Amino acid sequence: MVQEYFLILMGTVLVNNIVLIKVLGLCPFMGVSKKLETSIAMAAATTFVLTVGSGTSYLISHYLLGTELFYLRTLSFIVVIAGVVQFTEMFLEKTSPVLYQSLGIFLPLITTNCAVLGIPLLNVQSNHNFIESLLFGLGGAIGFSMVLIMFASLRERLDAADIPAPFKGSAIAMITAGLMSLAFMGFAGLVR
Amino acid sequence: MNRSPYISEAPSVTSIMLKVMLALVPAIAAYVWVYGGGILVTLALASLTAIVTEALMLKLRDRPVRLFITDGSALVTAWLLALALPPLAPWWLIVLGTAIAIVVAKQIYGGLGNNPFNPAMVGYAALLISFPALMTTWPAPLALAEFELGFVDQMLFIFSGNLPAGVALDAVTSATPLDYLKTQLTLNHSLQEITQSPIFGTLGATGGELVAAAYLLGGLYLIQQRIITWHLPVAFLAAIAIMAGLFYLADAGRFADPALHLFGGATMLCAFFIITDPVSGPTTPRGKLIFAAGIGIMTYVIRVYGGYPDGVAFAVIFFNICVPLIDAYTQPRVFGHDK
Amino acid sequence: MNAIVNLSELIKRKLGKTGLSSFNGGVHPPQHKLESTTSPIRPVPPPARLVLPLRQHVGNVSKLQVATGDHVLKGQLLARADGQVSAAVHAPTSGTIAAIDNQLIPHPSGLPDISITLEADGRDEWIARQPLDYKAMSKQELLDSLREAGVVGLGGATFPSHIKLREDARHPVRTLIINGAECEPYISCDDMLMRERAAEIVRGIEIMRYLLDAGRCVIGIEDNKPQAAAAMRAAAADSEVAIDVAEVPTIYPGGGAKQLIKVITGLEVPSGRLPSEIGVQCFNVATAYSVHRLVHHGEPVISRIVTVTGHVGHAGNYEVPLGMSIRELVELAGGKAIPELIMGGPMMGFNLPSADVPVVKATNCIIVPDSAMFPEPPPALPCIRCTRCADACPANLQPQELYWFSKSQNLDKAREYKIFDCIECGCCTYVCPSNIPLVQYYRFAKSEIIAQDRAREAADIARERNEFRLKRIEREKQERAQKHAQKAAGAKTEAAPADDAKKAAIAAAIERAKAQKAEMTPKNTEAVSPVVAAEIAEIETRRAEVQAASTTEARTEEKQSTEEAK
Amino acid sequence: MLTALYVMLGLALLLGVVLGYSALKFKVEGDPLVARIDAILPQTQCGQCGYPGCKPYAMAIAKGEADINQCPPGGDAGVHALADLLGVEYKPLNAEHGLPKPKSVAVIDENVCIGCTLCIQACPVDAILGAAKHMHTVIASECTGCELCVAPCPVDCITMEPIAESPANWKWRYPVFEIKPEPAVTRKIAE
Repeated sequence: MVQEYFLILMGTVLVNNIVLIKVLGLCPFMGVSKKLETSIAMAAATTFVLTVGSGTSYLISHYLLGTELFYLRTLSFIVVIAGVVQFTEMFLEKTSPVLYQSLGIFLPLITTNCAVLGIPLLNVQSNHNFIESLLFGLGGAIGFSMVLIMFASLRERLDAADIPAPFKGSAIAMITAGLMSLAFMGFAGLVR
Repeated sequence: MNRSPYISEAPSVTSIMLKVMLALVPAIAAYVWVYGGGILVTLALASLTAIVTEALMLKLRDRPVRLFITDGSALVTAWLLALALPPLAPWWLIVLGTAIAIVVAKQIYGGLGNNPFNPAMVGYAALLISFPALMTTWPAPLALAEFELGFVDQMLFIFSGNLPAGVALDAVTSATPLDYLKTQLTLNHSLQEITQSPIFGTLGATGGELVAAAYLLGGLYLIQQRIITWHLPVAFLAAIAIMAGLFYLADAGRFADPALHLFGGATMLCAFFIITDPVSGPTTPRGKLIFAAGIGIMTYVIRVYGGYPDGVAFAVIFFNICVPLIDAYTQPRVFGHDK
Repeated sequence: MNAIVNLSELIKRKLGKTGLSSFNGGVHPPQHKLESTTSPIRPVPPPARLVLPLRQHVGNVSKLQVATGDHVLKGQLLARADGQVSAAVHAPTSGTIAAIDNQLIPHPSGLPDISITLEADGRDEWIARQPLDYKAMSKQELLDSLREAGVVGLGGATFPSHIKLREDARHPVRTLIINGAECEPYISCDDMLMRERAAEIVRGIEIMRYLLDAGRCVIGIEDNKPQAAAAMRAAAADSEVAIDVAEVPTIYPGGGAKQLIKVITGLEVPSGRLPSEIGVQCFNVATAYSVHRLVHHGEPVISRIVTVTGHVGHAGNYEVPLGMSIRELVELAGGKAIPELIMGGPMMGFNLPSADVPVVKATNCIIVPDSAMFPEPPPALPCIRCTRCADACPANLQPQELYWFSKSQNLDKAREYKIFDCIECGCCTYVCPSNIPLVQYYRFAKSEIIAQDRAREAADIARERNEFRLKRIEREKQERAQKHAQKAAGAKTEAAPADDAKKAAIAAAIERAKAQKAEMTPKNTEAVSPVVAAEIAEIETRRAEVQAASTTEARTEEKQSTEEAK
Repeated sequence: MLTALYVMLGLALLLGVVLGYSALKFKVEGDPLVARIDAILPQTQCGQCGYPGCKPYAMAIAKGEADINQCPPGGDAGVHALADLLGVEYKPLNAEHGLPKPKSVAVIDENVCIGCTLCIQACPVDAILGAAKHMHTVIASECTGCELCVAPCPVDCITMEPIAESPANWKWRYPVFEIKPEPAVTRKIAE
């Protein structure tokens, strides 16, 4: 049992990393990784939204929607996630206005982050129970946070590198993301 | 004006790179002894590609070509990649891998000193993902091969893919020990049965163990010359030995003994030549220990549980990504500061 | 090699043989001290012309006490210390003040600074000298006379010594360290001073020790100077107070104050703090010598020992009057062609902007290099993060990171990685395989950060003053409004007991208009004395003339409006 | 169909209640951002940005009314700092608001000054001293170099003098890194 949970967690964090392997949530991954500080905040916000979102989504799809109202899934998930994001936004504005400002548009955009909607939908698809859903959400969130923070720290270093002009900025960031993805491909087969 | 200090006592970058190449010579000799002279062709090809692509990129980037070609870093990358590739890989695979290493992993990031990833490992991993079959086709050590290819035969094979008439591919290739171990374990053979195979030699792999010992020798030379510090190789080898030892103690029937993991695969090459790349590695002493131990553990996990027979390249790139974070959190205590 | 040397030191320390501590890193550059230690210190007669910059020390520029044309005697005060952190300047010989203007000074900027030019009269006539009975006077009086005598740290930092010698009840000095380590290659002025004038130095140390009431006193000398150590040991044995001589291992920068304190006491001076806060105070041997000259002979600081070495005929140490042209000094030492000159040692020195700059209190060494001595380094390559610099850094910094941040002008990060703990010793550049001028990058980043901080401070003051002004204007407006309201209320009760709102409103409006006019009038022209009024009229006429000359219409209008307002 | 409606309605209501409550709980008073923007601005109070001072400009930026590139005294570094703080793209200084100049201080030609006090009233930081009919003097250390006193002077006796470099305020230069040839862009300008 514990081993299974561990595998779900490891699987989502490393092997099926939501950003680098599933290629979801690239928008904040590229957008909020210019500064380490901001990326850590974004990671924390996304982790919170993802975990709470996947838990509540499970509850809704299981107890509220059941099998007959399955067509409401996407819609209701979006509503719930939007609510959680709104809450996070208010909380951040109160507790850390600078962070709130520097996250800017990406904070409300967590709502439309495909990773955040993708995880609950994948949960339903793979018939996870409540704990599994939570773990899957948490794992996805940790995976997202991990690569986001790693990527941000790398980009901070690249800022000072003598990168040829045509590759400066987003171009080198995309290449770097590609090479990171290469590393994560090596985990293939670790967890089925 | 004002360029103090006016005196210096430093080896040049070129001399450092030359020493690294010198340290690789015993391993190359062992390679020739074990697998035949084909490796020399591979090395020459990789070197040529590296110099041409590096010069081309420097030209495009409007940087002094001669200055950076003579620093020798491109050649080191080429040699490391060539030594990591299967000895009889086709010529285009070598050219492609070296070009990826030099162009994508090194020059696009700004060349010497700016690349966040180990160029040789990026080239290797890209090839492994793209051409898994070719990358796992290793020639059998000459001692075990049914048919012994001469130097000319090997060269022809590299350039045209043709073997001498009447020789089957199987006759000159064999699975590497790590690869063989993995496939046989999935077929539910016990470890005792598997290691009966002649490819396993005394320590880890027939032939391979000799090459590994040669790397070890070269690595010790580098430590003696203060080109690399002990932190990285020791932490890396210790991590692999401890992981392998623990698993071996837990279930000797399913997990190979530490010696195989230390002397098989690219362990020794990695310990002394790959993870010791200063540019893409961490700089603090504690950071080096964490970095190397992490690579060691991850390499072992990929070897045992992953889809690839050897995980060194992936583990190195993964921890290259972590380097800025590792460095940031392992800053040593500065004079006059409390911890 | 360093590793082995460090290791051997470590073992020595572990075995408890020396009782000394050590610091991280350091390098072992070739010494090159023999060239300048074969002959004794040679006195230099005062030259015909001396240039004395007013900024020869850390702190405020000294205040001039003489004027052009004045005749001064040797040792006479030329400029007084301005405030506590400052030091005085004296005449090194008798003569006439020829000029007080900007002259090129020995500073890496190559910029001129305010200096006194003294034409010597050749008589070299002393002012009346009065030795001090320091035990009879109060400590404060003694400190004041140190300040008035221009005693500063002669090791190169030139920090006014009287501040460091002040007793501080919060931080009693337990250990007084006298720095005779002299770790930089080529320089031997302290070495020769210790060999030849050990007894005088010890007399100075006794005074310093008396001032600080220090418990322990240690002279730190690198073990490559056995003669100096022996001389000091013999002199210390004759002293009535206990003075130890510690032979510290020869390693650059072992003579840095913080490093020497670490080696001798095992204590680290906390970052951004003073050594006195950990109960240690550190002085150069030459400073102790100048304290002795002042107290026992009544002589202010007017000369110093300078090592002249390199491509000269008679390399050695010279006792040079301050203000002497370095060109003359080098020629005296047998230097011929002078393409470039280095002041200080090869690790931390700098190129002089010209040979025609004076010897100042910080001038410990002049190196006349030939092309073979200090060859131009090969072109710098990018940093390969080999961390040789980190291994060599005596402050245990990560020079490769500091370089990365300084290069990209990421100053916040540079500060975060503690760039201000860098002592600019040059060890990192010395061992860099890529030949990167690391220290130059750090100096750039540091001075940039300091400039930024100053700008921020200035901005804070400006903000404060602006806010204060806005508040003042607001207050004045309110006061006026209040006055008007009162007046209006008074008028209302008088004129219209029936409370005519309209009238009140009009009155208020008139008042407002008047107030506006009043505001346009400069406030401070009201109620002036008749004399001032006459003066005003005079200025008015002059202004009218000026304005008649001006052609712009706008200005005429403006003038009319001001005049109307009056 | 109706159940679906009820479900969504219920969800919406529930979320509405939660969010409404947290909106009250996490209500933000004032705007701490203004102070942080104001801290970056150089406080010359010169008004080149089109606002009467640095604080009003900071408020305008915080509200999103003003752009970040309207402050010439802050220079390029200032725009970068603002862009960093606000998480927006850097843009070059808007030339409409003037170009950065070397830092200067106002100097009053005391032979010409008639003591009209107009400059005293114009100075945003009270850095000019003097009584009416007496010549005025600028306190150089307090002067922000805003130039606001130059225009009102009826006799044109105020000039802006760049602060000269001296050994006291001299800065170490950026080391020249020999290996890079001149970047292509600057070479174009040179041509």
